[in-house]
Amino acid sequence: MFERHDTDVLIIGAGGAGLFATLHAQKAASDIKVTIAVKGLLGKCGCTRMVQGGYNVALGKGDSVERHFMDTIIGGKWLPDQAMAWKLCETAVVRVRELENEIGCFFDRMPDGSLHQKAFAGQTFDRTVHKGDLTGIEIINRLMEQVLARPVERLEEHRALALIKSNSGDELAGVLFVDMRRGVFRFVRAKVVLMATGGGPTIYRYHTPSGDKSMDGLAMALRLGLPLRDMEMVQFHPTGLLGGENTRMTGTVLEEGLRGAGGYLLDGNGRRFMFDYDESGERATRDIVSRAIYDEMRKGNTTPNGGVYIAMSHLGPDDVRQRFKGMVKRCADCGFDLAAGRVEVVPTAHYLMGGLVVDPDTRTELRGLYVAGEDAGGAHGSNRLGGNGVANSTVYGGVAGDIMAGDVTGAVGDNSLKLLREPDEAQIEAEIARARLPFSRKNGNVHELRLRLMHMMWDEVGVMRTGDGLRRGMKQLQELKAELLETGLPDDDMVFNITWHDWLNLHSLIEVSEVIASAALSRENSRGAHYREDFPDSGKLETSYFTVARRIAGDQLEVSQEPVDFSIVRPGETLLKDEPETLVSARG
Amino acid sequence: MKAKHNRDPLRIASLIHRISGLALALFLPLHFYVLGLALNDAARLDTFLRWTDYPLVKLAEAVLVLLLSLHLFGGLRLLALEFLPWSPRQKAYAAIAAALSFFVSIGFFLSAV
Amino acid sequence: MREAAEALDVKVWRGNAHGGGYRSYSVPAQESQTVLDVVTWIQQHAEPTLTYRFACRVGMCGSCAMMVNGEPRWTCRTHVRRVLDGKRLEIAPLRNLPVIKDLATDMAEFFDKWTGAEGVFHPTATRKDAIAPISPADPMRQLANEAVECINCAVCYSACDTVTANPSYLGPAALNRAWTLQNDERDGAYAPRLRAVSADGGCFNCHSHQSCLTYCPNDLNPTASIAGLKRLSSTSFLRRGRTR
Amino acid sequence: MIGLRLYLAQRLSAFLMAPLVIGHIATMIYAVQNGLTASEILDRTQGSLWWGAFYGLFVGAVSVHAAIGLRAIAFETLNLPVRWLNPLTWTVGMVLALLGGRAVAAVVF
Ligand SMILES: Cc1cc2nc3c(=O)[nH]c(=O)nc-3n(C[C@H](O)[C@H](O)[C@H](O)COP(=O)(O)OP(=O)(O)OC[C@H]3O[C@@H](n4cnc5c(N)ncnc54)[C@H](O)[C@@H]3O)c2cc1C
Ligand code: HEM
Ligand code: SF4
Ligand code: F3S
Ligand code: FES
Repeated sequence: MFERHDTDVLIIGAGGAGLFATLHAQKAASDIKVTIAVKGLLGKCGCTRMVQGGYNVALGKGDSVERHFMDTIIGGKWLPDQAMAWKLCETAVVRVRELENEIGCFFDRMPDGSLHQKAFAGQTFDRTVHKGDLTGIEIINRLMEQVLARPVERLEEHRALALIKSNSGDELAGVLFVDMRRGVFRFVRAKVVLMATGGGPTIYRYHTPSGDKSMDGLAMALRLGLPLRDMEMVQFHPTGLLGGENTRMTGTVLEEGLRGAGGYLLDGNGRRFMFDYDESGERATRDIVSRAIYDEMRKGNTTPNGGVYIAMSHLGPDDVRQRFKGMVKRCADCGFDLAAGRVEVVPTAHYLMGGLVVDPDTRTELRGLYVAGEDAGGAHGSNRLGGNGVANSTVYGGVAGDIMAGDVTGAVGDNSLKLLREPDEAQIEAEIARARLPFSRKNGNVHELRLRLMHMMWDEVGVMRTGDGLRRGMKQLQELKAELLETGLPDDDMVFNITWHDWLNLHSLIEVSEVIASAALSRENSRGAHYREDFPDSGKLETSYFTVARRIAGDQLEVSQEPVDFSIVRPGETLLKDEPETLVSARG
Repeated sequence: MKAKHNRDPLRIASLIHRISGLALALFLPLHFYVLGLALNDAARLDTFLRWTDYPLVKLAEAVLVLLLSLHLFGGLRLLALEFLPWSPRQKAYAAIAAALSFFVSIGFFLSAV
Repeated sequence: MREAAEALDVKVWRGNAHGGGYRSYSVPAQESQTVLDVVTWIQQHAEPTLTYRFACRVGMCGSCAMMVNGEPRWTCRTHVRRVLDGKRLEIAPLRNLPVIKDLATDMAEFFDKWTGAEGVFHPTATRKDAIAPISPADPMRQLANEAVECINCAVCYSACDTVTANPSYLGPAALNRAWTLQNDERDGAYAPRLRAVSADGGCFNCHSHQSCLTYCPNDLNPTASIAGLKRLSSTSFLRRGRTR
Repeated sequence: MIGLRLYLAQRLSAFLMAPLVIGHIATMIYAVQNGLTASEILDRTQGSLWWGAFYGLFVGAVSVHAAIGLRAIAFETLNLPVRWLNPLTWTVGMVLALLGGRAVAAVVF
């Protein structure tokens, strides 16, 4: 019924976190077997590859880890786990040197030969390292090459279906996969497992992440009863491309810099509306602009496809073509004229701040399971700074690799993960049955269900939320889930069956959506990315709390609130001494 | 599946280069053999050369010259591409190479008849 | 209102490593519609078991390349209007790579050759060292920079007739990557890489067809990169292995 | 299947031949004007060290060049197995060199 396979270190996901963990684990102990399993092709899926802006790191010359940390805490509205945020900012310095010096990344330079660091929203210093506006491609290609060149076992187009506990029940024994190409189930036993499937809020009608991401990791953890934090915190990017329901282009990001450079946002009638909402107009922060656009859309002042326009032509089409070459070409390839015309845009779900509860060493509650990257919660609190996403996945991916290798060899830390453990066979069978379910159901339309989920989440659990809406949403999620479980596939061929994987994706997405809606309902204030129209106040900073959700008996979700531990800095305080807090504006 | 881009001028150029090279390589032994005849008997070479007075044979010779010059100029373009700094005007150069070749071989034909 | 009344006449190759053939579908035309959207429509509405690959959908991951009306393309960034032949669209898996199923090919050999061309950075410094100051105006840096933004989509690989004719040929993408590394002053494997790219399947097999350059969706120029490698290897040999 | 040495040999021979072929074509256009006769050819060439070197060089270069060229065609177009490539290259090269050498000898000595 399924194949069995053994390894020492198993890594799920090949984004910044997964690839870095692989390299570090392999380097730390070359005599252990490292296996990386990924839903797509190694290096060619996931969101790290899609990073445009760049990588935040404090490299001196007036900047400091303290400043980066303070920006992260203030950007996250005092919700970040401070130990994690600190480790992120501190380790980013080493990591970026590692990327340049050891991995071979080719970051842009200043005329004097030092790294070029650009400005990015929400930061008091120009600290974003980049390679043009295709930074992610550079990072992932270089990491991919390093992994390809090493004796690492690669399981490509292997989809993780479930985390399998040991038969004693208190450790992880391994992971159940389906080898997508052959349509065969495969149970891989491992001494330690890193989950790095990269979150990714693709549950919204408009979203930016890559198509392979469907929050599988979070759903797998949820089914094991592991705690997820900050799940109400979904970041929306204000300007996603809007090309209608029938194109996969819809939702993809149009660069932030367009607004920064002086682009206009116009409603369906061609009127500039941002100054109705904020005195900075189009240059206001992501959350404000997203909400303003959403508001205009609700008022019906929309473009043919139901969004607003971004217009650049008043800056001179040729200038726009030159300054935003990549964006203009991308739009042109798809039939839009960004330089001289207007392009329809809409806020688009971009990043999930929420994730598993982990410690700064990436360990989880369950022995043998580690989590890094967008799957892990904590580092960003209620809002992630642009440029902190890829820093987070590479920093903690590397940390995970080191820690796991240590735990497996027993060189440091835990000694008892040196042996493979026997799995809970009943759980494997149950998960296989879950995955096979659609083959025993009447043929239905998975795609139509997915659309309904995305519309519903956008309307009820989206940019602006209310208690009533969230409750409506939760009810609909129940219905959608019940319908999905009755929706079958036309054909019982499991070989590279994309529609089957769409079904499995949707199952993960619905399960995690329930958590997002529940956490959003429990937070009765508006913080960072979470906005409640019925509770617009942000709540007291001193008594900040974060939400923790987990599945208890059956499908029941329990959401609790835990106080933020201000272990490094308290609201009202700062780590910055003798320097102005806003270096950038001080410099003009 | 069959590639559609075989109408690309540069692909045609490479095909011409290959065909002309092959034709020359096949013709050359013959050419050497005929010249080698002079070793034993200049008269036999002459009998052969007289044969070349026929116009049709002249035309064939002109075709050979065409092949040789196509291969020559095409080869020079490739050598330039490989050993000189990049130039984006390869299609133009290929066209020039072809034009030169026709020029040379027509020149040959005209002076031969 | 977006629904143009027209329908596209789409043929899609279906099959696996053992063979297959084209099947026809009628797909509603849309105002905004890429080739990937056409394939997606067919999977979502007409042929649920149709297999294809994509991830980023914006030209960054290089996993969606297919043959479109006989030419290799990144499908997520190819508007249907630009490739339509009348109303006809013919979609097939990438040339020069083995098919797994329908439109998905096995890219293993493409990446094996990438590694085979020493397409991997060999460090000369560690994370403890400062980052090397390199002027963006440095000529070598500029050469590397011009060629570095490759998304390994294998469009060039499937456009190249030499790859078709010579299965051991490393191909344009791998060699292009090797070229960027030969111009990267931080790299420490200049000599071994030069050996790798000048071995039997290496850069000398390229006949400068330029199809790679014609089709690269990112406007890279593997032809020039390969010519550069030919020069580097030749001069280094003529100088009896003394490099640079 | 062409590596560094074969490539260099082929390109160097091509470099060498380029002026020779241009010279040859020019001579032919000139010579062919009044029709070709053996004596005319032999008058020009016989006993001439210069023409001897000219054609000798050409024969040497073309043997190398064409042998390697045919090797590529044999492998890529005719799918000749790799193990036959070296014998083929050598055979073609030798045959051309011998026939060519004989021809040069005939017209020069
Ligand atoms: C368009 C875009 C632009 C961005 N720009 C920036 C930026 O400029 N700066 C910045 O800091 N951050 C940016 N981000 C965010 C950043 O990309 C992510 O936060 C970060 O890269 C996540 O890394 P990761 O390794 O956790 O996940 P990913 O890179 O997404 O990798 C996840 C991996 O897990 C695999 N996977 C998923 N499910 C399964 C499964 N069931 N089984 C097996 N494998 C699975 C995926 O296929 C993928 O390989 C951007 C994100 C997007 C979408
Ligand atoms: C006149 C000077 C010549 C020049 C500059 C020249 C140049 C070249 C070059 C650069 C190539 C390599 C093409 C490639 O592999 O991409 C080549 C191939 C070749 N040449 Fe020549 N050549 C010349 C004369 C000749 C002659 C006289 C012959 C025949 C006897 C010949 C036969 C060939 C053959 C058979 C090939 C292989 C074609 C292929 O691989 O497609 N060449 N030539
Ligand atoms: S060189 Fe261009 S065509 Fe080739 S793999 Fe890279 S991006 Fe694709
Ligand atoms: S198409 Fe092929 S032959 Fe060379 S120039 Fe490009 S690799
Ligand atoms: S889907 Fe990523 S390049 Fe097309």
